[in-house]
Amino acid sequence: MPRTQELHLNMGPQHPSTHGVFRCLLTLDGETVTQAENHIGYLHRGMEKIAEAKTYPQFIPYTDRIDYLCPMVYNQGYVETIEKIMGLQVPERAEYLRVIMAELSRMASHLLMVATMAIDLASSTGWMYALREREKILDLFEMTCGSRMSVSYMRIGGVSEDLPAEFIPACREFIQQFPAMMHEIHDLLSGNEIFLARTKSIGILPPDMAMAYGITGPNLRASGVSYDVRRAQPYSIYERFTFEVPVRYKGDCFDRYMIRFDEMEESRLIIEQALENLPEGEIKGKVPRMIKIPPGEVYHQVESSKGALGFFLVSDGSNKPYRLHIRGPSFVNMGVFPELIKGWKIQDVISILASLDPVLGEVDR
Amino acid sequence: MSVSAIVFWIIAAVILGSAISVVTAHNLVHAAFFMVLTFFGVSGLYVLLEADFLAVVQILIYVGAVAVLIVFGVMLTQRKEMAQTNAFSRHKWVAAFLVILLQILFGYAVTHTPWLVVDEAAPDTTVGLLGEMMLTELVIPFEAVGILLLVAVVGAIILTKGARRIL
Amino acid sequence: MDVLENLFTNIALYARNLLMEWSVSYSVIELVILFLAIIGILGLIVLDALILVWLERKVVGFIQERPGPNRLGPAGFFQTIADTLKLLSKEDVVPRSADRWLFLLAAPIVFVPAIMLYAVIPFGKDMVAVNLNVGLFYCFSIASLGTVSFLMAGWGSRNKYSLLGGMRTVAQMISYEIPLLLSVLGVVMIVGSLNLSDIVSAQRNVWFILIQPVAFVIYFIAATAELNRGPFDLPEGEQELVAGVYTEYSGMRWALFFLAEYTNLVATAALAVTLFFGGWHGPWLPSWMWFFIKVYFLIFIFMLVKWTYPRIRVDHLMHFGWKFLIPLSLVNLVLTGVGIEIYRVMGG
Amino acid sequence: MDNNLMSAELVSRLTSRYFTLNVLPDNWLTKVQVEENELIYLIEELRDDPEYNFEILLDITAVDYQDHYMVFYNLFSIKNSHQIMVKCRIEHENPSIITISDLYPAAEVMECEVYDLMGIEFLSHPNLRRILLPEDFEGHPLRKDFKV
Repeated sequence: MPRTQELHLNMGPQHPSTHGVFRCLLTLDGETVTQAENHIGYLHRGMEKIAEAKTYPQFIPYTDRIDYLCPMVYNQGYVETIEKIMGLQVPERAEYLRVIMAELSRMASHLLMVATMAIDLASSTGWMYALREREKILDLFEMTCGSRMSVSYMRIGGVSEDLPAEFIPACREFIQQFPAMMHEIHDLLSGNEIFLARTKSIGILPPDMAMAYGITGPNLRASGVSYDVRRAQPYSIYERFTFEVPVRYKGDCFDRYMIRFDEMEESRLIIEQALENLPEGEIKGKVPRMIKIPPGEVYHQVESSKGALGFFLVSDGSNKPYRLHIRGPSFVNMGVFPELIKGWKIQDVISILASLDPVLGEVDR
Repeated sequence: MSVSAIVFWIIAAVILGSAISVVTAHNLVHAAFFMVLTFFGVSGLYVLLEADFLAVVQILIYVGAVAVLIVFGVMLTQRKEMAQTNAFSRHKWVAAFLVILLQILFGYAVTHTPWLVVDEAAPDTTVGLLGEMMLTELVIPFEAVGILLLVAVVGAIILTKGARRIL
Repeated sequence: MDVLENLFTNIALYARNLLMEWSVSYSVIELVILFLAIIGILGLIVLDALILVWLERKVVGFIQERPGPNRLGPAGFFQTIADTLKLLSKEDVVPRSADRWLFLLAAPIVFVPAIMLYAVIPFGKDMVAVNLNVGLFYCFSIASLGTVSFLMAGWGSRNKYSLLGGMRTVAQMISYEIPLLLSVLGVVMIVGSLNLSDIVSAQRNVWFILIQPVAFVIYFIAATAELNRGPFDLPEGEQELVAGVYTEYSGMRWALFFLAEYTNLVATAALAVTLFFGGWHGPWLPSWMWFFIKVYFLIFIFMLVKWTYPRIRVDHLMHFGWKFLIPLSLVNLVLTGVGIEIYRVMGG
Repeated sequence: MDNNLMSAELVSRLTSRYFTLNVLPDNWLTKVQVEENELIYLIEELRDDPEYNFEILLDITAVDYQDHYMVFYNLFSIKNSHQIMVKCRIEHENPSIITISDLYPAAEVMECEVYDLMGIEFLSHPNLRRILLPEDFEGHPLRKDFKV
């Protein structure tokens, strides 16, 4: 019985659809994956070590660059960690601004996931449509803090800038036309026969396996487990908003793709409520000029667009962190990837990777 | 020498050269590509004979088939160095002897056959005539070939899938 | 009007007469005329490719709501020329471990069958370079030659992505050749000839797309697959296989592959027009103009399809070809035969 | 969900079974410290006991306190919306601890990261390797004695 030889294929680090510099060593039988091993670290910048050499406010710009697709949530997670251990009170308006920005950021990140999912299935038109919408969000960021991606918008005790006058009308307009645009992408992509064939029942992640591998965020919720940090351990002012935690049950690529749309819809509702109730007032609370934190440790979690984002801060009483650990959800989510792709074709590997939506800046930190 | 004679000698040289290369090329894949060239040359001969249908069939079937052959060659023998995948066997002298015998036989047959020379020009449209012949005069051989091919296809499927998984 | 209609045939006639005056022998005149036709076709191919690259970018831009090339010349029309110059001036890189001869030869060889296809296509009234009796059959057999050059490129690059791309090409092209051939057989049965000129003249009154709609759909799908165009562009498969067989190619050698792709695209569209859209038949305008209008319309549809759909998966592709297209085309064939018989009995 | 009540009940049950267990004060989550020899049993119980139900291992990390290392395990129960942090102290000389990757597969990559950056060896880990840094990298950068 003649057998074809197994082929070792290095997918990445220079590969069009590894979302950055990620390498996966595949063992192929024909085009079917029999073995896989992740190789990461090409983008390792030693963020945790850098933190030990920077004062607390100095580290804020670094948090943008960890998950550069969802920077506002990272800002928020970091400053809230410090506020939590210091017991700082944040002004109402700043809390609302943070929520608006974080949710916009989440939408931008999810739009990018939709876009990369489209381009990874070779539908460059879907990519263009989703990115066109993301541009509008980046325009809003630029309007507010002058930067599109590395925003560094939040400060310990508040935010850096108040909203410009044109922000609220622009944001309302964006929010209003958003459902129509979602519809456009659904028309183009989500109902397409080829798209369905390439995502439905592909790369099924059962809930048990998802939990065992520590998957969080939309990927976990697509497998039928309702866990959202905004609900489970409410932070900031999230308990004031009414929103659903969307859940889908099949755990395949299609569900992981669709749940992003559900979440964007919820984010849209949260922003709408926040704009409605946005109070006037200060945007920065009373913060000592030199931030020193009494010895202690704190673990703070927020919900990033990729999953549960944890900051673990150990302080020794000086103005620099003794140790700052960052739980990057993408890093943990990628742990399941080699298990998940076993038995699927190379082309499925691409759709599974796209549906997990890792960002390599966060995987490697 | 007429134009067609010149063309004939060129094509003949290409066929012979590439056919010899098929045997002598050390690399299996190269050998297969030389085979493509050989078949292509043969179709050129058919064109010269004004058998356009046959020429086209030659290209369509043989070139396509050889492509598949190469794929299997690569898949089954893939290794770092393909240099020695088409080596001579130990019995090359015996083979050479047999081939020379065969050539003598062929030569004898060609020179001693009373070839029937037909004056009439080749028919204009061969396809229609061929089709009619296949379904009237030659229907039994035609069907037999069909069954043979079917058996071959089924056999190939069983070979690749493994008999136990099908039965 | 007539001047335009007979523009190209008149040129040929004029050349013929000129040569006659110089008392050149008959067979040489035929050769010269054939040579002229080939030069004309080559010019056409290059011009077509220049226009098509530009057109494709503009169509994509239109679909994706962006302007596309718009810097060089009117509406960016000269962008392609600039790109060609850039590609020509690039270094021709050959990987050290590549199989040198196969690697270098693949790019020119992919181009040969693409050009050969044009020899038998009737571009207009009395405008066909070689009026071959088995024209249609010739087209398909020449098109199947493309497989070999893709395999040469895929294997010769000595790159795993290229190899996988080459394997996919072979599997895909051989599988889709069958429905392609079976789909046009219906037309052949109605006309009773493989000569493309005969097929065109048989459509004087009614286009075959009206009689053979299913065959056209099958032809369109299978031809897209044969062309390796999206959504069937698996051999290239940028997202999985980097660039498939093209991965190691650079500069003009890479451009040759694309030139061949566009050449094939035009040839396939031209064949579709010949088979299903009445060839050069059409009122008012010169016949060759009609022909190109139809061809470009079909190419536009090819482009719309490519830029709208995601890429199909390799096993779905095989399933679709073998389990759907081939049975469908067989059924179409049987129905066509029954239809012809009924037509005869009814006393047509 | 009242975290404190849940926490008190959980802590009292745990302290009765693990005599090295040490409850630490914390405003936000349940925090316990346990000796290395009881760690794996504690985590197994936290995972398997239907009333605790800590399905998710959020995080493993370590801190270099110069005279000793502390390894932190963060577990989360989705059912009870409850987080627990388990600390475990290990020696500074040849730091090593038992792996929990057979309880939580998620621990595999996390332990690799801690090993890579902090140099703590996880015993009987299936594939302990430098995950972020190059294979030939010398030293462990998150240790306090690492010279940048």
